[in-house]
Formats: sequence, structure tokens, C-alpha cells
Amino acid sequence: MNVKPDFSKNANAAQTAPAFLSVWDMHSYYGESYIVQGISFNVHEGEILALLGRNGAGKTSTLRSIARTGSPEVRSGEIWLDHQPLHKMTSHEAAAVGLGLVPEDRRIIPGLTVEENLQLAQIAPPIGWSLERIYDLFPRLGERRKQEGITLSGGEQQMLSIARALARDIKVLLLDEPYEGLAPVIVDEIEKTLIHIKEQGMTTIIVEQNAVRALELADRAVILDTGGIVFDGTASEVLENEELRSEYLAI
Amino acid sequence: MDAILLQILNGLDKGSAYALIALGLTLIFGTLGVVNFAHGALFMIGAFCAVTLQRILNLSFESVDESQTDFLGNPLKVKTPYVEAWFGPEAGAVIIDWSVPLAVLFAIPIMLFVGYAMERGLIKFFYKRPHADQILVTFGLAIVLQEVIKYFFGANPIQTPPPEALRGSLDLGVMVGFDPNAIIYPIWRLVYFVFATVIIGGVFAFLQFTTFGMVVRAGMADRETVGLLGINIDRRFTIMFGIAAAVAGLAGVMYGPLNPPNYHMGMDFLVLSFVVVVVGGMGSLPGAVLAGFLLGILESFASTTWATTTIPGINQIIIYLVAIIILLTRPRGLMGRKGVMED
Amino acid sequence: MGILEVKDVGKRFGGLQALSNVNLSVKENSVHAIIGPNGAGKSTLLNCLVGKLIPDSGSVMFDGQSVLGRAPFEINQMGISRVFQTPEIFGDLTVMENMLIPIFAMRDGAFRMHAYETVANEREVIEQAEQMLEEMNMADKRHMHSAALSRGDKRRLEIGMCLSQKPRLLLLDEPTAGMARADTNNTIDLLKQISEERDITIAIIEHDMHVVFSLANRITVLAQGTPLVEDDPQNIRGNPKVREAYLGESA
Amino acid sequence: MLGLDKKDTTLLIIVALLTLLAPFLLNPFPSDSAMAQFNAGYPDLMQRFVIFGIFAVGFNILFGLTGYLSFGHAAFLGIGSYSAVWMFKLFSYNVIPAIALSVIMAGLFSLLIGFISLRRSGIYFSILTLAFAQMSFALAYSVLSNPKFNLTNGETGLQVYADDPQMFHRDGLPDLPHLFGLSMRSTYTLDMGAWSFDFNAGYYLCAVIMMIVFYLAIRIFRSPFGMMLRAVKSNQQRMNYTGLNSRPYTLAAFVISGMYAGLAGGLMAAMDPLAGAERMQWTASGEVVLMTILGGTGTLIGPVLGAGFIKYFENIFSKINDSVLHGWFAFLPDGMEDFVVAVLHPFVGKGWHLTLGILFMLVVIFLPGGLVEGGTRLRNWFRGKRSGADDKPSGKTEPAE
Amino acid sequence: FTNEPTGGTVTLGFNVPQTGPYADEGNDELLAQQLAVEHLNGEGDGGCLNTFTSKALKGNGILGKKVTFVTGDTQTKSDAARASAKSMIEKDGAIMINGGSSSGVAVAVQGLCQEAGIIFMAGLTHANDTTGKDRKKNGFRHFFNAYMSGAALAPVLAKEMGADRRAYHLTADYNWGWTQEESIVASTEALGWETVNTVKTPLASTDFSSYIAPVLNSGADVLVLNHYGGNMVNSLTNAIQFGLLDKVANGKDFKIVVPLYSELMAAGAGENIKGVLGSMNYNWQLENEGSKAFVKSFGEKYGKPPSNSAQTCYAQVLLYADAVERAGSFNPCAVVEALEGFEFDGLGNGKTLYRAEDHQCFKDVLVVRGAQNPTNAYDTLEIVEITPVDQVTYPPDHPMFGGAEATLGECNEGA
Ligand SMILES: Nc1ncnc2c1ncn2[C@@H]1O[C@H](COP(=O)(O)OP(=O)(O)OP(=O)(O)O)[C@@H](O)[C@H]1O
Ligand SMILES: Nc1ncnc2c1ncn2[C@@H]1O[C@H](COP(=O)(O)OP(=O)(O)OP(=O)(O)O)[C@@H](O)[C@H]1O
Ligand SMILES: [Mg+2]
Ligand SMILES: [Mg+2]
Repeated sequence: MNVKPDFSKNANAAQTAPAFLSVWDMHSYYGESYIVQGISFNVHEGEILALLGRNGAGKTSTLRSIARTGSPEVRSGEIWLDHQPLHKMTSHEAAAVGLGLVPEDRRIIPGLTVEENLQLAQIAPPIGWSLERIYDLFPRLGERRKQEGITLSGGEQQMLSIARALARDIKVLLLDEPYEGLAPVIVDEIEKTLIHIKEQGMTTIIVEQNAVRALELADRAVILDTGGIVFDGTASEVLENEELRSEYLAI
Repeated sequence: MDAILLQILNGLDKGSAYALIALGLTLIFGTLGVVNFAHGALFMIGAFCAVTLQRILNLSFESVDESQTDFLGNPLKVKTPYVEAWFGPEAGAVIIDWSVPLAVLFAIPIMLFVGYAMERGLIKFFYKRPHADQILVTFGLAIVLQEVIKYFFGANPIQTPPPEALRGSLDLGVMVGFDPNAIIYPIWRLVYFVFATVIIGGVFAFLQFTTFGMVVRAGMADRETVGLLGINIDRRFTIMFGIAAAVAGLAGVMYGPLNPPNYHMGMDFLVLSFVVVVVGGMGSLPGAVLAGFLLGILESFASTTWATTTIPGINQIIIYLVAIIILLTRPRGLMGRKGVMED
Repeated sequence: MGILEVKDVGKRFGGLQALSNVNLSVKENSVHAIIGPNGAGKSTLLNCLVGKLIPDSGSVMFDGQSVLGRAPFEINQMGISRVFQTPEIFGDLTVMENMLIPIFAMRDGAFRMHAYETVANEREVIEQAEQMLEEMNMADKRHMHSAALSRGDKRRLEIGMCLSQKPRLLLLDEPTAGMARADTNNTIDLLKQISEERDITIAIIEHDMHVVFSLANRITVLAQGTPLVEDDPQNIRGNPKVREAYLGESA
Repeated sequence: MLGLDKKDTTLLIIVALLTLLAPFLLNPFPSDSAMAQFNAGYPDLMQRFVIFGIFAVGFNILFGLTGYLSFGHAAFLGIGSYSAVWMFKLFSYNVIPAIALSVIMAGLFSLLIGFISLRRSGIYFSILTLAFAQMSFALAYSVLSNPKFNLTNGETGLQVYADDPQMFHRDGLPDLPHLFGLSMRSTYTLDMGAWSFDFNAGYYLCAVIMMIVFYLAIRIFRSPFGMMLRAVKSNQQRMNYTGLNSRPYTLAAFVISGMYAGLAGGLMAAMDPLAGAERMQWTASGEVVLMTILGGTGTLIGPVLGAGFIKYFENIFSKINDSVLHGWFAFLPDGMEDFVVAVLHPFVGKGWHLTLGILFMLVVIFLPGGLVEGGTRLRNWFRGKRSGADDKPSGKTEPAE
Repeated sequence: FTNEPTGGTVTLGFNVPQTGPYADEGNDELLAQQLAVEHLNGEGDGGCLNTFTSKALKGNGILGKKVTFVTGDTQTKSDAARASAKSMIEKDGAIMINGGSSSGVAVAVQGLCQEAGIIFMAGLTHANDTTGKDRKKNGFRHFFNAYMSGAALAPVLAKEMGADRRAYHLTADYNWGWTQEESIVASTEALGWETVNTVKTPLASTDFSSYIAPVLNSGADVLVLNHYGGNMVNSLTNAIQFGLLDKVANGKDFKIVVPLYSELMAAGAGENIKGVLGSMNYNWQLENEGSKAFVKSFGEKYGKPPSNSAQTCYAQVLLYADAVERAGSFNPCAVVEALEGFEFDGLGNGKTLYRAEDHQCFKDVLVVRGAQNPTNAYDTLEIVEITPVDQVTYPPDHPMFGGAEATLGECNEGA
């Protein structure tokens, strides 16, 4: 399906690297459990990619592999972001290159206030949105800035988690179920924000159980099943493909 | 009145030692979450830095003095330290005399290196391991460090006296209007107290007025997420460990003149320093310092004749008794943070 | 008189009045949904019901008895089970063992010293657990360490654990968040089925309106710590106040 | 068998064989050979192996299952010993009542200390138990041994004196701990050529008791109670919201492990009628922690291995002195011999601590699951079954064994 | 009897602290014991075999059997010491156990050897109980005891400090400390001294400042440190820090007394011991024949003079061997008989008696003082007075030694 792109340093990037973020034949393991079983896909600059699939399909594992968290461990394969070999980096190096992950379990740091959670994101360059801009988007966080982050309500935590990613100047945003636990009004808000930052050139991968919602937002979609890719195409193709929808997305 | 003041003063210097050791320990244990049974050994190594420097300064060449004999009746070999030969007898003697304060400078790079090596070479691999494994490996390390020191320096204590000018005691009581001899206080203990205050203040300032402390705390709570935010947490942990080792080491260097160093002095302080840190509350620097001073002063009071006759044996159990009472009335010690090492 | 009667409950966190004058009555064998914006106090209210928090004022009666001042395990023994917003399971134990524990708790009460029996001999308990796993579609994962489950699976497991206790009142805090569509539908069916077949009353917090409207007989909308309206589902959907505060356009 | 599944039965049989045949297994070298220094099959050390094995197995019921790390279990060991010696002093040298009292007293004390300490968890719990144990130690060492009120006889240790009442002591019974007349010291020595094997009554008493309590430990591990204890370790919050009161579970585990410790203490006194205060010191509590971790926390057999490991070093390595070394390497040319001895010298005899410290580190670095893990790896290696990439994606399914 | 030697060798067990704070002390003991074995086997220069008044030993081992030894680590803990002794008895077939550096250990191991039917010769143990209420038929002590320290020190103290002194005691809070305090208090009060206060310090203390601080203000003018080892080094260092020796109290110069000295403690305390009085069992500077022979032999082999515990352990090995030779048997009961009431000289302490009633050695006791101007590292203590044996002798039923009830019991020859 895919052709392995050539990312060698001196090659002419515009011609040889069709994609901004490229995953090539990635295999990841949790200990001895073989989870991500050789997947490849490309994301182009400024594009929103929806990564879909059932529970346990390996979506989170894929995102975490790209973000170089170390668990799951990527045993082989290549990941390139804007000509940088992510597969050779640790998570903080990958973050420095411009990767931002909003993890599925939010990962608000205990013991730190809301504001400290945000400041933490701005310690290592490159710095992104200012705190004012963040509080403008999420007034709720502004009101709660001195509260300990983990005592926030579930939805507030989700906002903080997204805000924390935006506080850094990132090139690719990896969203793992960003709408989970959010009130419908807020979901609308965030969706608008995503479209807004997309217009400013942000590249995004979104994992979402509400497939319809994700597909309406996304340009393209990749569907995973038991660690492998079963579909890679445009979002509208999925919406039109009855079989895919019922088989993998139950919609 | 004077008796009370006296015991408060005594408690202060005991407390300074506890607070300094606990300060270093809480950086590793309360902040990095590593149960470091080798912390006492770091304290001990600090003290032996002073011993080593003293030995270095006393390195001597031998000449035979026919007029005297040694214990087997052979002519006596007289030793003259090189420093005395190089800088003249007087200057040389002064340098040797000031070996403990000089050892502070000598110990800083050594302790930073020891901390660095320990963290990079060993502890690094244990952040994610269960506390039990950390206990085993650091306990093993502590034994090894101890035995190495014992191999080179023996088991007997070795005097590291303070400089001549700082020996002896002051009659503080007279200064505030008590009878002579009511409150005497050794000069070096005052020095130790001031030194402890400076170090504690320095560490506080560093962690309070920079984001370093926050980042390390965050890193301990959730390494992965901090990494995802582009922060190289490993490096900061290493620095933290180095600082902690240096604090422990300096506490040891300066402690030598109070009580001569021996190879097991670290183990003697180990349990106590854990108690101090936990009573202070996990993850709280001020807590550790407060608990250090509190327990030091209470221990001093408990050792008065009045206390021991009222409750026999109180001086032996006071620290543990207070620890139990505090931990039962305050769930996380004096100022502990929620969720740190509670499971 | 409902099985659960909440009267004038108030709860403060420092400067924040998280709940004030909450009155709520849940009828026996009904499914009562509590919805509302993020941070409205929904989870806080549940915490007050299960003994995790003690309200500053007001009373909470379950089946004519006050639950206030009781320890969580006592409240559970009265017949209230709760599913948490972030899955709370026994991560070090296998899926099967996770399922056995609540059944033991139901059979033997808060404490019993079974030190000389063997788990493997408890045929009856094991059967019940197996059956529940079947129902939750998790039988094939029974030997997995539950920490290694994907998040949707964890959530299903937790629901199963609560159901296996045959509680009289089941409290669900966003049970389907992060669950794949297909499983969400299954869960809806399961909940429907048990609420009809067994004597179970369900109080559910959910942001997924699909779930809410398929299940609930009655809905309370909470906003800023106080009930905004309580009504039947169809009326809520049309309520302009609710639309503005919570549902947004997408409802 | 005995209500155990096949795997556990095998384990139990292995343990039984190992303990019963220990006099042979631990004395593999002819008694006049140079390697005889490594023989451990003499009564005192064999007794220590099983006694500390009992102590560690009990400790593991608390620590391995619930995760509550007590740093004060030596206090119960000490209380067990003191109770037993008092039994000897007041009534008779028969070990049965003495051991029974040890277990009961340790149980009572652990009930009290556990009840208080278990109000806290994590490190706060550890420090509470440590504080209690250190207080007991301080009291036993000096306060309770003052001439007016001598309960413990201080640093020397509580002993039986000729003028003690010993109300049920009759002439004809041994003047040493005995089991209805069978002295714990009586040893039958079997000489087979160059080999010699000691069969000691005390050891076999300990061994039988150890098999019983080991069996009990297996039952506890496999019982619903054991599962609840693991649930405590895993998620106490969930447990409470599932209608279980975690406190009595942890307290029960604490008391059971305290009683194991008391049993070990009583047996120690039964083998050698003296109870020293150092048995209660934090280093002694630390030792059982180390034994458990070293062997493999939460495994059944691990603590026993860990106990054996540490006691072996303490008793065998500390006795290797330079003249023993010279004996071993006498076959080397003189220069070489001195060199080898000089190299080994820091690690044996008075340097046995160094070796132990290094081994602690090596084990924990290379065998994260303790010695048991080493055993598992060896077994896999022998079977040639290297776990490969063909494993299906599944988590660990093996419950703690 | 237990462990009867059958082959051509006989095994002795040397049980000394090899780890823990007394490791150096133990090491010294071990060196001395090895030297003794050499001399027994006719190797080396023969040491005290040449000066010993009993001529039974011929340098051909014991009863013609070559002497070998095993070593063990007491860790200065009763439990560990007993374990180590048991392994020597059960595994290595040791026929006698020698050494140790604390009274608790000595009493514990002595009890064990009594039960096992082995001869025990204690090392450094100074508490009265070892040959007092805990005396055993199979156990012997060459070292002196707290009572003797008091009796020897008192006259010297009176001479140097006068009879009108007020003493403040700091005492390690365990058995040895108490007996020493009791002995010193009794003998100084007999001089006319007054005891202002006796304060118990926990054994685990490392810093004594809070005990030292009130001393000056208490009206005392003498501080008695009933501490040993690390305790003593630290308490003395603290006392010097507080400047006690520079002070004047009750119109007199303040003084410190350390009733029990050892060379290693003196080395550890460094300059702080200058002028401080104490007592010792033996000192290498003694000028008698036995001492000279021993110091020469030890010094040439190890490059340093022997400590007093080393001398004790050395002497005891020779004494045991000699008793076996004289008894003509290794049977412990025969050895006991040979040692009881045995009088000898030439092992370094001058004329010595092994008293039959309690197995305590009676000999002159040294009163020493920290040297003002040591010329070398070993010259830390100088002998002030050699107190004659009569002055330190007491009746076997002395109340400090268990009174009339204390008995040795029966000799046990074991299996
Ligand atoms: N820490 C872990 N150890 C072992 N296996 C794991 C671990 N985490 C996840 N897995 C397994 O990996 C597989 C993929 O999990 P992953 O979390 O990537 O799924 P997902 O697609 O994100 O599912 P969900 O929609 O439920 O979040 C699952 O089978 C899961 O059981
Ligand atoms: N321990 C606490 N300390 C301070 N504030 C708290 C605490 N717990 C909750 N809050 C605040 O109380 C408010 C109500 O929280 P709650 O968790 O009940 O909201 P919720 O209705 O469940 O929201 P969501 O739908 O987002 O989960 C929130 O604003 C939250 O920040
Ligand atoms: Mg996921
Ligand atoms: Mg909520």
C-alpha cells in the first residue's frame, strides 16, 4: 500500500518525503506481548487524521509508540517527523522536535496546581500558547488556576490536558480521545479550536470512539484492528463504506 | 531557666545534624521517591573526605632520629609533613590545622561526583522498580561503601579536630547574665549550627526560587508525562541526586570534629534520618528540617536527669515515641504531601 | 418516596461551593440520569452518596436509612455499588480474580477469614463470575492481568464487578466513556436488561446523550452545584435552559 | 493432595524432601577436604536455615501479599524468644508449652502494634512499626533489665539459671530444652567414609514445624483470604467500595505474620535457651526484609531461599580466614598462592559483609524477581524454552507462586 | 567428652568481633591468637614459652598434637557470637573457645560452652558478672574486672586529686556500665568522695553533648566516664569540646576519669586523652620479662605493639595449652582442675593466680594516663602506677559478684 519514503538527510525533502509525519513498519511490544504489528501510514502537513478502531485495537499503543514513551517498546520500524528520525529519540527529544500528546488518561500531575501544570509545559522550549490565550479558550481553567490539578472535575482535567499540549509550540498534535467526559457544549468548543489551529497549519492525529464526529472533522482516516491497519483512506470513504462502518466502527 | 536554655542549645546542634542529614535524604527519598539506604554511607563518606584530606596534608617524608627509639628499641623514624617542608613549618602547620574547613571545599567535587556516579550507575535503573528492590540495592551499596572505608581506614574512630582557633567553648550564659559555667557551648557546635542554617537556606532558595523543584516533583509524580512535555527529567534527577549527596557529605565533613568519624557512623544515623524525614512528612523539605530540630531538642530534653527520673528510659525511646504520636495524630507527618509513598 | 432521598445537600471545597441545596429523589427500579456541564458537581454528589466525601449539610437516605457517617464498605454492604469515572480495578490481579472479589464481598460480608479454604474450590462463586464475564463479553480475557487491559475493557470490567454484586442501587459515573460504539450499545442493552429484569435502581452520570436518552426514565440537570431542572427525557431535550448550559447545538 | 493443586503439591514435596534430607544435601564435601569449609550441614546452621525460613515465610504473608512493609517484625521474634525462655525458667524445659506461649504472646503483641500501626499506610506504616520495634529493643536492652525488675537480662540475654523455679522440671529430664525427654541437642552422627552427616533432634523438630507452617502459607496464598490480601495491595480504594473492610484483612495478615515471627523466636530459644535483645533491633527486622526481597517477594519459596542465603554467608563466609585460604591454594606456586590469597582476602572472613553487599546488588540488578527468578531462568534455560516473539499478546497469567 | 581430638591435630576456636565497631579490637585479638598457635607449634621465636614459669609446654603442639584453629565473627552480639561458637563446636570440632570483646558476649558464650562441655576463655570482658553471678565451671577470665579498676584507681585518684572531690558519672546503660559505675562509686566514696549524680546514657548514643552540658553546673569537679569503645571516644571528645578540662570548679581544676582504657580507644580519642586517668589489664610498656618477650615477638611479626586484649587472648591460649599438658588430657574437667588455683608468671602481667572459686585471674592492675607528649603513635598511654594484686583482691562471695549464691556449678565434659 505504502512505499517506504526516503528520508536520508541530503535528499531533496520536497520530492522524496511525501509526508510530514511518517510511520513505517512499526512493531511494538509490552514486554513479550506483541501489540502493534507492523503498521505504516503517512500524515501530511496541516492534515487531521482520524485513527479509529475497537477497544484494544492498539490505537493508544500506536500514539504512545510515536511519542516514544518507551511503553510499548518499539522494537523495529521507523518514524519520521519533518525529516527528523523520531525512532531514534527519547520522549523528551521527540517533544522538543514538536510532538505533543494528549494522553487518554489525561495525566494531570498530582501535587501541582492547574497553573503549575501549564507552566511545566513551558519549561522546555519551544513555548507555544501563552497562559492568557489558554485561559481565554478555557475560562474554567483560569478560574481554577490555583486549585490542585487532580481535584478538577473529569471534564476540567481533560481541558487542562489539551491546554497543556497547546502550551508548547508543537508541529503535530496527538489526541487520544480528547472529547471523553466533556459536556457536549465543550466538545463543540474544542472542535472549533481544532479547526482553528488546523487552519494555522497544525497537523493532528485524533483517536476517538465517536467515529462520526471524528470523521466529520478529519481529512483522512486509518482504521486499526488487533494491531494492524485494515483501512487507510479519506474520511468520506469510511462514511460511505457500509461494511467498514458496521464491521469496525459499529455505526 | 538556664537548664532549659542549655538543652535547647544542645538540641539545636543535634537538630542541625539531624536536619542536614534529613534534608539530603528527603531530596532523594521524599522527592525522588528512592528509598536510599545508602544515604548514611554518603554522610560517612563526607566525613572520610575530611579524614583523607587530613592524611594527604600529613603526607610526610621520614628521617631517622638517632636520639630517640621506637617501641622495639630501634632508632625512631621522624616524619615531617610535605606541606611543612614546602610552606615552612608555621604556614604548613596552619594548613594542617585548618584541614576540616578545607575539606569542605575538597568534599564538594568528590560528593557531587559520588552522587553522580551513584545515580547514573545504579539508581537510575531503579526509579521504576518497587521500593523493596531499592532497599535491597541501596542497602547492598551501603554495606559495600562501608566495608571499603573499613578496609582502608580501619574500624576505629579517627579524630578530625577543628582548627585550634575554633576549639574550646564559649560561656554564653555569662553573656546573657547567668552565672559563669551555667551555659557553656563549644565553638564548633555554633559553627556547625551556622553552617547547617546556611546550607538549608541555600537548598531552600534553590528549590523555592527556581522551577527546578517543581519539575523534579512533577517528574517524580509522573516521569512519563513530564518527558512528553519535552523535559529531560533524567538530567534533573541526576542533579538532584548530586545535590543531595553533597549536602549529606558536607554534613559529614563538618560533623567530624564533633564526634570522630568511623566507618559505621552512617548506619548509626540511617534509621534516625528516615524517622526524621517521615515525621517531617514525605516530600516536604521544611517538614524534614522542622522534624530534625524538633526531635533534636526533644531528645536533649529527654536526657535531662529530671526527665529520666520521671520516666525511666525516656531518653532511649523519646524519638520513637514522638514519632508514633505525631504519625498517629497527623496522618502525613508534620507537613507531608498527599500521595507520596503512601502505598 | 424514592429508594434514594437526597435532601438539601451542600459541599464546599475551600472557596468553592461545589454543591448547594441539592435535592434528589430516585425512584426504585428507575434509571435516573444526572447530567450537567463539566464541574457542575455530579461526581461530587456521587462521592457524597458512597462515603468518599461527607457533605457539609443535608441528609442522604437510602431505603429509609441514612448513609452519612458510614464507611464506604458499609454503604456498599447496604446495597450501593459504584463505577468510577477513571476505572478503579485491582490492577495486579487477573480479570477473573477481579470478578471474584465482589462476589465474595456480597456473599460473606465485609470481612471473613477464609484463610484455609481454596479459591479453586469455590465452585459457586466461580460460576457466577464466569457468567458475569460472559455477559460482559470478557470471558476470553479472564486470565489477563487487568492492568494490561485496554481502557475500554477496564471500564467494562468495572461495570461487571459492580453488577455481579447485584446491588440495589448502581451508581455509574460515565460508564461508557472511552468505550467503543459497539460495546457502548452492548452496555446500554445490558443495563436496560438488568434494570428491567432485576430489582436494580440505576443512577447514571453521562455526557453521551445517546446513552442518556436510551436509558433514562428521569433526568436531573445539575449546574453550578444546584439542580437546574428535573424532568422526563423528552422534556429535557427541548428545554432551552439545558440546551444553552449544556447540550449545545449538537443535541 | 491436602487440598493443594498439582503445582503446589510438587512444591510442598520438594520443600519436604529438601528439609528432610538437608543433613545430606548441606554436607556434600568430605569432612577432611579443603572444601569442607563450605559444608553447612551442622545442627546449628541447619536450625537457623529453617527458623529464619519460617520467619521470612510469615513476613512474606504480610509484605508479599498486602505490600505493607513492616520494619519491626523482629520485635515479635524477640517477644517469642523471651516468652519461651520465661517458660523454661518458670515451668519446664519442655519445648511445646514454650513454643505455644511464644506464638500466643507474639500474636497478642502484633495485634496491639498492628492495630495502631495499620491506621497508616505506606512509608508511614513502616516507620510506625520501626518505632515500636526500636522502643521494644531499647526497653529490653536496658530499662526492663534493671536489677529490680529484670524481665530481659539486658545485653547478656535472658538465660535459665540453676536457681530458677522450673516447677515441672523433674530429675532425669535433660537440663536443656527437650521434647518430652528428647533433648534438642541430641545428635546422631552418621559416618560414611570421608563424609559425616549430623541428624539432630532439634533440627528435625524445626523442620517438621516448618513444613507445617509452609503448608499453611500455601493454603493462605491460595485462599480467598490470600486473594483479598493481594487486592489490598492492588487497590484499597476499590476494595472498600466493593464492600470489604480492608482493615481486618491487613490486621489478620499482620497478626499471622507476627505469630510466624513469634514461632521462629520460640524455636530459636528452644534450640538454644537464650533470648538476646539484639533479636529485636532494627537490623534484625531489616534482615528479614532483605531475606524476603532477596528470595523473591510474594513467592512462596523465595523467602526460605533468601533466609538460607543470608545465614549461609553469615556463618560460613565469616569463618574463612587467611589460613583457610592458604590451605585451599597450597597447590599453587608460592608467589601465585600469596597473590590469590591477597586478592580473596578482602572478601572473606572479616570481609564477609562486603561479599554479601555485592551479592545483594548483583541479585537485585540481574534478577529483579529475586533468587526465585534466577531459578525460573535456569529452568527455562535447561528446558531450552526461550520465550520468543511467537507469544500471543497476553498479559502475565501466572499468579504469584 | 565433646570433640575429643582424634587425629594428629587439635582445633581451637577463636571467636572475636570481625565486623562492627570492635572489628579492630577483634583483629588484634586474632593476631595474638595466631601468634600463640605459632609458638605452641614451635614456630617463630617462641615468645612467652621462654618466660612462662610453667615448663610443661614444649613447642610441639599440645600433647604432641599440632594446634590448628578456626575463626568466627561475634559481631559483638550475643546471638551471633553463640551461633559462631556453635558452628566451631559442631562443625569444626573446636575443643576450646577463646576471645571476644564485650561482657554480654562473654557471658552468653560462656553459658553455651558450659552446656556444650567446652572450655571457654573470655577475651576482653570487664563486667563483674562474668566471674560474678554468671560464673561457670567451664569458663575462665584472664582479664581484670570493674571492681579491680575501682580498687586500683581509688588510691591514685586520692593522691592526684585529693580526698575531697565531687564526682559526676556518665554510664553506658547496660550491664557492664552499671557494674563499673557501682564499683567506682563504691571505691571513690570509700575515699571520701561525694557522688553528685549518676546518669545513664543509651548505648546507641553517638553524641553526648546533652549529657555533658549540665556537668559543670552541677557542682561536680570530676567527670567519670563509664563508657567503652565508641561511646567513650565520643563522650570524651565531647567533654573536651565543652572545655571541661580548662575549667575550675569548687576551686579545683576539673578532672576526667576513664576507668577502663584500651589502646584503640586511646588512639580513637587522640589528643583528648592527654592527662586523663584510667586503668588497664596490661600495657606493652611493662618492663617484666614476659612482657618484653611478648612485645618483641608480636611487634616483629606485625609491626605494632600488642593491645591489652591481644595480650589477654595470647596468654589464655598458652594457659589453656599448658593446663592440658599438665593434666595430660583434653578432657575439659581435667583442664578445669589444672587451671583452678594455678599460679604462674612470665606471661606479661607478673605473678598471677587463677582463683579456684570463681575462675578469675588475680594480678597487678595498671593505672595509666593519657600521655602528654607521645613520641609515636603507640605511645599514647603512660603507666602511672602498678597497683599490687592484694589491693584489688576481693572475697569470692563479694556482693558485687553475686554474693554467696553465685556458684560455678558442675564441670561439664559434654557428650
Ligand atoms: N501495559 C500493557 N501491558 C500489556 N498489554 C497492554 C498494556 N496496555 C495495553 N495492552 C494491550 O494492548 C492492546 C492494545 O491496547 P491499546 O490501549 O493500544 O488499545 P486502544 O485501541 O487504545 O483501546 P481503547 O479504545 O480501549 O483505549 C490491548 O489488547 C491491551 O490489552
Ligand atoms: N477536592 C477538591 N478540592 C477542590 N475543588 C474540588 C475538589 N473536588 C472537586 N472540586 C471542584 O468541584 C467542582 C465539581 O466537581 P465534580 O467532579 O463534581 O464535577 P462533575 O460534575 O463530575 O464534572 P465532570 O462532568 O467534568 O466530571 C469542580 O469545579 C471541581 O474543580
Ligand atoms: Mg486507548
Ligand atoms: Mg465527574
